[in-house]
Amino acid sequence: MSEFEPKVVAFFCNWCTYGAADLAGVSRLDYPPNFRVVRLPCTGRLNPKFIMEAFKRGADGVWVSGCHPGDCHYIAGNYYARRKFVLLHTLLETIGVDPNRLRFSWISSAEANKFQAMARDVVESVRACGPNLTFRKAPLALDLPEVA
Amino acid sequence: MGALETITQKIQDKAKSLLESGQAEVVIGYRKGSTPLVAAPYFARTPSDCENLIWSSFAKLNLANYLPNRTGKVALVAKGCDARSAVGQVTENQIPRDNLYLIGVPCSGLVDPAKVAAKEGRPIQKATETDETITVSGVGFEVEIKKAEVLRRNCEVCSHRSPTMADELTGPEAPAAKPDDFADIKALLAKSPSERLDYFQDLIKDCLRCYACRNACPLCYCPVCFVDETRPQWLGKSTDPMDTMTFHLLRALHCAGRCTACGACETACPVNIKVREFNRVLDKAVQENWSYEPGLTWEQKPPLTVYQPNDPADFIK
Amino acid sequence: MTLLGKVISVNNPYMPYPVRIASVVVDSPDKSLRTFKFEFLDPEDENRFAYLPGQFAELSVPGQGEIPIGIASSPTEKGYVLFTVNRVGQVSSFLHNMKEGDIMGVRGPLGHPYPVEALKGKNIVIIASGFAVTTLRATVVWLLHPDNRPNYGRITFVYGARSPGHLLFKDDWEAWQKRDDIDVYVAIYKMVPGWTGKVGFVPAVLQEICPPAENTAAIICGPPIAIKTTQPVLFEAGYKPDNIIMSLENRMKCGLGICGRCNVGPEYVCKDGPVFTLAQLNELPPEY
Amino acid sequence: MTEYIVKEDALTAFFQAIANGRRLLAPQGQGENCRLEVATGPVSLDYGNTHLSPKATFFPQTEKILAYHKKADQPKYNQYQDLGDHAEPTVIFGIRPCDAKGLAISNKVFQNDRFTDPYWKGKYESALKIGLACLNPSPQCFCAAMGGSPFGEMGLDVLAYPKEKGLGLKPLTPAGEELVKAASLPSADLASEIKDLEKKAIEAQGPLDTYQIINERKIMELYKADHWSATAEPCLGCGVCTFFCPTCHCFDIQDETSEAGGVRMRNWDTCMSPLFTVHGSGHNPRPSKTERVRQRFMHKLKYIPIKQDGVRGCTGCGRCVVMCPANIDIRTVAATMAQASA
Repeated sequence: MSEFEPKVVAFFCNWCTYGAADLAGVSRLDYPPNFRVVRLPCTGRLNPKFIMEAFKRGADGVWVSGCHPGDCHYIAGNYYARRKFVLLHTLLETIGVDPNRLRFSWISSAEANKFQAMARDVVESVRACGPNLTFRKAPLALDLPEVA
Repeated sequence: MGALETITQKIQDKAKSLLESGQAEVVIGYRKGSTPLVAAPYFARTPSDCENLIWSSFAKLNLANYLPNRTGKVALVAKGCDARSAVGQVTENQIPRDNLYLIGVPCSGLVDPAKVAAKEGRPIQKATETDETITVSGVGFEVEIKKAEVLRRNCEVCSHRSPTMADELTGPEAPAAKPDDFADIKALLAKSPSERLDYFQDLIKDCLRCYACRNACPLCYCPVCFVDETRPQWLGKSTDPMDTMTFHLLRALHCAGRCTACGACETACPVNIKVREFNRVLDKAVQENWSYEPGLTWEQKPPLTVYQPNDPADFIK
Repeated sequence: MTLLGKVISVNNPYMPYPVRIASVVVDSPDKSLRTFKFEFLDPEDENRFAYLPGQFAELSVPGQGEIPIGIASSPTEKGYVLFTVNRVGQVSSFLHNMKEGDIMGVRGPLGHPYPVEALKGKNIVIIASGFAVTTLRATVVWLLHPDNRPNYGRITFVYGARSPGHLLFKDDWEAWQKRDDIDVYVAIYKMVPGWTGKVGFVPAVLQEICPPAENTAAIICGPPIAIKTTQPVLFEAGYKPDNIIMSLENRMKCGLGICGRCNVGPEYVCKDGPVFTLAQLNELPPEY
Repeated sequence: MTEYIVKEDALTAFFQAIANGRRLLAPQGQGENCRLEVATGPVSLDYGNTHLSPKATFFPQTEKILAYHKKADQPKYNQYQDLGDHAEPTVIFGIRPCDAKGLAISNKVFQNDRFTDPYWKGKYESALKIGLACLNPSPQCFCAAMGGSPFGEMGLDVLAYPKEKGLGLKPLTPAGEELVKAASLPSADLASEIKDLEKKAIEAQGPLDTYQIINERKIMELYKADHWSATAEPCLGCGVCTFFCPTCHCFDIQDETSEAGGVRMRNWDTCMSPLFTVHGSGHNPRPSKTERVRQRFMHKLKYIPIKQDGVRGCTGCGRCVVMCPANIDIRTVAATMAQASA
């Protein structure tokens, strides 16, 4: 049996973490390929339903990353987002979602090294959690006659 | 005359004078229900309608639910939590302050019919009440029950039983109850994540996804609710447990920092799910992080519409 | 494996007939209309899918859902069925991106056809607005078939659309214009250079040419506003409500008179309609 | 047909005999929690009514009906295949007469003049239904006013009633007769006792006689009446009434997909939701709750009677009366419909 490779859905702000990922790439800083990036104009755009949708569809982890407080391209988007994250984080943790499956971070477009370290850390924490079997929509049983 | 009758009388008098003077086109209050242990929403439009208005400890819906999208001047019979919801709707621009008159009712807690049914067991044909007790009767029995023993969960703990911003109070301030200390949520947090997940999954296992909790909620006035969105469709329409969980989580998040613990959602739930459990997790977080309680002044801003540069968020790396 | 009970292989009205998209034609300049030609994978299914003009079917796109669409072909045209689909929602948008050769489903026929049997011996005036022409195109093709044409009196076809590009089935009505057993009036709403036909909204055109009401039935299909504005013209010409025949549309799912959303009063548009006379509709709530 | 008696000590044997290897559904649990479920514990004989109506047994809230393979190398790729009716031989004991009538009304919709719904038919027709008559109607009960009876027989194979801690049984159909005979029970003539008990139970419900007037009034007269916006004003639009109603049968059909393929399922739906009728164009024939509330009551009290020979679409089970968070009481609405002017 092959080793479990976690799938992480990453929501990155266009103006910082997305740039950091780029910079890490051009700087040849290698990081694990386990996440699929959804680019947001700002972490303020993150609707909690995106995160639920990711988990529902079987993501093993979710990573949200944006600009450092004070550095928002739209002045205050990440301040508002931060309050949302507090609630989201509290709610999911309280109802029993392993906190290691959900990561929030601030990474500026210059912090390629932080990005690399964070990416490795996110993937390893999610890997330690194992596959997400309980907080997802069960795969659809077709109940059709077996494929010949 | 007991406090209940006095309040009823004052509501009727005030409603009549508001309608007669044109200060309100409609008074939204309660009438006697058609079944025991129920007081139903009632819309009084003429002075003679006002004699149907009552106050009762069965008045469990939150009438602020009827305010959004309403035009014209309206008076609302509101207990503490309802009044705070109405204030919230004014601050969220759902109704102009000038169109709203709050007839505030000091509330001493409402009765939970499920608790009464559990206590009594036999089918109840009739229920009457005094200030401290209710009397339920059926075929061959009549039992008196102390209200204090059958209060709704959210009424046992209540931070503002008397409306804070009422235009008029129909009685003396109600004696304070102890505020919610979230002891059970804290106890829950001591358990393992998988035990907690089991707890919350079990909590909603009977959910029919009828959305009565949403529809009874005065905070839920979105023109199109996320459960009804189709492109993309965020929620499947089947009774899949994860879809159901998603609904409850997102509903709670939408209400965070705005919920006044009125309990209308739990009252409306036909399968007795403690849906407020999700809200309470967030109520606790809102209070701990931003020391915020909704609906206390006309000016305050909901916590998710403001920020402080130094807001706590240690978990963000 | 779960317990399945009986598998319903025969006469399951929920089961679409598998079809292959034989061709897709873009019908309007804004590409919002496409006409799909389907061939049944099992030729026997074509016989099972026995229909008459005015009936509809559920186009069943795997994974997307179903949409009820009027059948634009006539049963006298063998080997295929035609549907013109307006791009509106999830299913129709997906369908618009499907290609020749793709496999999907067609479920039906559903609803009642235009009462072609009861109209025998009568004159018929057919009034179409916009892309609602589809089932009326089917009706005209059916009526003009040599087996059927002798059973009817004078046939008039009035059809209007926004612009020449929005007029569907051009080959058909151009051919009909050359015949002497049908009067064809095709109009656009606003003059454009090069147009030689009539100009004006359908009610105005109808007013000009409306055949006498005696022994004549009118079949109208179009958007609500066109239906509404056409009726006074017919009344003026002496048509009675039970000789004005219309086809309704409502949101539908099952198409079988069960799932409940297309009710207009006690009637299900899917099962009891979609064809109603104005006399019937006058007794029903206007919930369509 | 004669009637039969089950003595208290013979109850267990009776339930075994009627099940006879089939699935036995019977009331389990007490009070508000009473449900019609696979009988694993003692069968309750003394309960008001089950919390939910028994319709889910024949018409589950979510039911997969068709499925298809999505990958081109799989058999019948992109072609829907049937998933079966999920029917199994079943004996149901303890349906209240109001609910059995509700099922019979739904049955005429699922098996209408043009189409037969095979998923309903399979389950409905593979179940033998033993009703349990009501001796003491609950406060919300009004079956008699709706043309039914606490001892109503519509839609049942056998009618049972509590008798000296045991049961009295009245077979109503040949299948019911056969079922009861298999239990080899002592027979008795219970006709007059049933008549007396029925009379008593009906009297306990109190009078309600506005429904004849509704039958006599025309659709548009009732429809255009001026009370509907006031009637609907307290409505929250939640649809609890429809979920609990034994005759509400509306559903939505949805496809859900995975990597390998997709499933077509049907789910309960409710006419109280604005989405229920909205067209693709955005036009909604029933745009506000006034139209939707009117639709529900007109459907129950006028439209279904027109389609089903005067049988009313409300069976008087009272669930909506109790469950409606805003206390919109169909008894009051019916009275208003009978009186209101256009």
